Amino acid sequence: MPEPLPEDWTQPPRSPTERLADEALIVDVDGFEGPLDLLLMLSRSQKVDLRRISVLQLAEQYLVFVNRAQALRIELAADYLVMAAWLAYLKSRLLLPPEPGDAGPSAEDLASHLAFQLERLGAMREAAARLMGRDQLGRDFFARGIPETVERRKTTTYTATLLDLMRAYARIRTRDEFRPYAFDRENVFTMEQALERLRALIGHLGDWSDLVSFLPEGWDASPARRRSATAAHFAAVLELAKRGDVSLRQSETFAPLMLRRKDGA
Amino acid sequence: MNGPDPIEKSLFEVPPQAEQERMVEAILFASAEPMTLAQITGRMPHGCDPAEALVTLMRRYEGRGVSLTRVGDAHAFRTAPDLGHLMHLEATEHRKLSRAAIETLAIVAYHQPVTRTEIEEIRGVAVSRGTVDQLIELDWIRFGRRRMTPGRPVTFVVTEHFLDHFGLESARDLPGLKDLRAAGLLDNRPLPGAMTPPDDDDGQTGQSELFED
Amino acid sequence: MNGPDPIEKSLFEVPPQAEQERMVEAILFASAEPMTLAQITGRMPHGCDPAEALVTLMRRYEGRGVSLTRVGDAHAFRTAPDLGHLMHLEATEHRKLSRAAIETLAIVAYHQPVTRTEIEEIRGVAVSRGTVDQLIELDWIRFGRRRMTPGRPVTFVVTEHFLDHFGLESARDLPGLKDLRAAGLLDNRPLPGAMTPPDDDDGQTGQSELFED
Repeated sequence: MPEPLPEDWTQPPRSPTERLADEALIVDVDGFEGPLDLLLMLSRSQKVDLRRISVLQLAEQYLVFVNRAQALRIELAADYLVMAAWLAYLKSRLLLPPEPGDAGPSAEDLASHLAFQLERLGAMREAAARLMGRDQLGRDFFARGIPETVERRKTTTYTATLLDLMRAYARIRTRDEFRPYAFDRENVFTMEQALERLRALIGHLGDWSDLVSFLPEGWDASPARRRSATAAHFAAVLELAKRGDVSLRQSETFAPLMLRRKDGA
Repeated sequence: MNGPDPIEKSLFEVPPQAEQERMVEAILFASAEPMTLAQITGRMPHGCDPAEALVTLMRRYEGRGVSLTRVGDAHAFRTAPDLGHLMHLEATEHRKLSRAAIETLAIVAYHQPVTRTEIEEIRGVAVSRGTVDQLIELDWIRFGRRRMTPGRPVTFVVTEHFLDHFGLESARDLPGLKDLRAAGLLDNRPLPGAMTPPDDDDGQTGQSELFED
Repeated sequence: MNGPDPIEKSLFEVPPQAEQERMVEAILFASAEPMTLAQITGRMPHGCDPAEALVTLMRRYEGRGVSLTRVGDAHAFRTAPDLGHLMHLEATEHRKLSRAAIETLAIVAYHQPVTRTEIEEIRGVAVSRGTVDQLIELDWIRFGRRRMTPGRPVTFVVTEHFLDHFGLESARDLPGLKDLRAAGLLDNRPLPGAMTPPDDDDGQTGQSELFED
């Protein structure tokens, strides 16, 4: 696309000084930060306010520059060439009357946008210079040289209650009991014991009686003992019922379990 | 260890204003970094309100060799700029910034929040990763919110440290900002006919709108 | 950067006393070290004598939040001594003891004097140094007498502070295994295949029962 550069950039005869300036430019090509930067530099030569710049003339200047660079076999980055192609297009649009039915932005709009871009870049560049010219921390004004560090004293208080402690211990001991299931005989009522007791008791049994009433004395104080005795007696009455010694009755789930001696047993 | 004392005392009485001023003075003097009101309050006994103390303190240091300056939402003691020449031994050697970095910094400051594409549009050249990295490393720019446009590009804004470094109270105090805005040079003017999506921001005000009056 | 001006000017006139005071103030503020009179003089324009400025400056800061103090034969700004408490942040954080720590503590309490090996035997896992250190630091356990067995291992016992903290008169008052079981604390053995044991949230009843008898 950049290859067939328009032919109308034919240079007028140039004075030696102009030629020198051109060459200086070309030698400097690495110093430019892109085509816009180059255009901004070229626009300065028009010595007018950027708002009143002749974009047509600027386009010509740019194309001349690019051409000379190419003539000198200076390699230009692609975006310089893209800009050249675009400026060539813009230039032809600016020179030719608009074709009827031409859609899109007018050549003037494009030109004024380019002027805007240049003005904006120039403005930013000045702003940057003004910014860097300001008093700077560590160069013109200074922070406290011996900052006093704030000591962060973090006190961590660990909390634990007696209950935590006991639970922890219980946890460990419970783990132990998984291994040799060492029974705490004192608090366990076995089914065999319950069977023995019940066998002796059912002889005297008349009407339906609640299983709970058969629990031995001293086994309903602590929940653990109570649970153990209840379970043992429950298992025992099931065994007795199986043998046909007692009848069982329960009106609904969780209702008291009633038993009585089976007739003829 | 006079730890619990001030706290317990504060349950009963808030220190008088003059005392609060001394406290703010000590706290700010001790810090090399600007401190926000919240940070100062956090260091003071319960019930203190350093806002008033800051005002009186600022007045007290007016014209002194050290002055109390505002940096964004924060405050810091800094030596008076006119005495900088006395401190040349403290001056830190600044890495010379490239032209690209300086211009990019200025564009971020004046156009923030600004996307990388916008920076490139303004400069007319690609912004190298190194340039942005360098400015971020200097803690002069940081990522702002994403733009609510297709692709949700990230934006860049300047930091409080940037303000501190260049002695600015806020980004509104950037030199020439008003004029630039008035001249329309901070507008995001798309290339005529270009397919730039309308910049319907999520209500983020750029520098060009900062001075809505 | 008005570098050369003041120096050249100083060849002709010495800054007035008030100005010298400002200079000393800024120099001392920015310096990373306390500065001697000679060092300060070296920083100031020719012909200045900061000795007097130091005196007036010192007086100016009297009773303020910072004071100009002598450090050896040098001078530096320092936080006023009575405001030193502002220079640290006290934060108290309440944390629950780790499971390892509370279990180790429980074993020491129930089995004291107990060696580390014994603790490990009972817990079934190694006891980390950190755990023991933490308990020692909390002043809940301490070293007891060495066991007169091969290797003479140290033992651990609980401290007075421990008894105090847990409201016990002596370690013997710790509820026994029987009481624990009676309180239901040993009941929630995980059934094979069951998930974690139900977190006995009837803890309150458990505890009250414990102290009943």
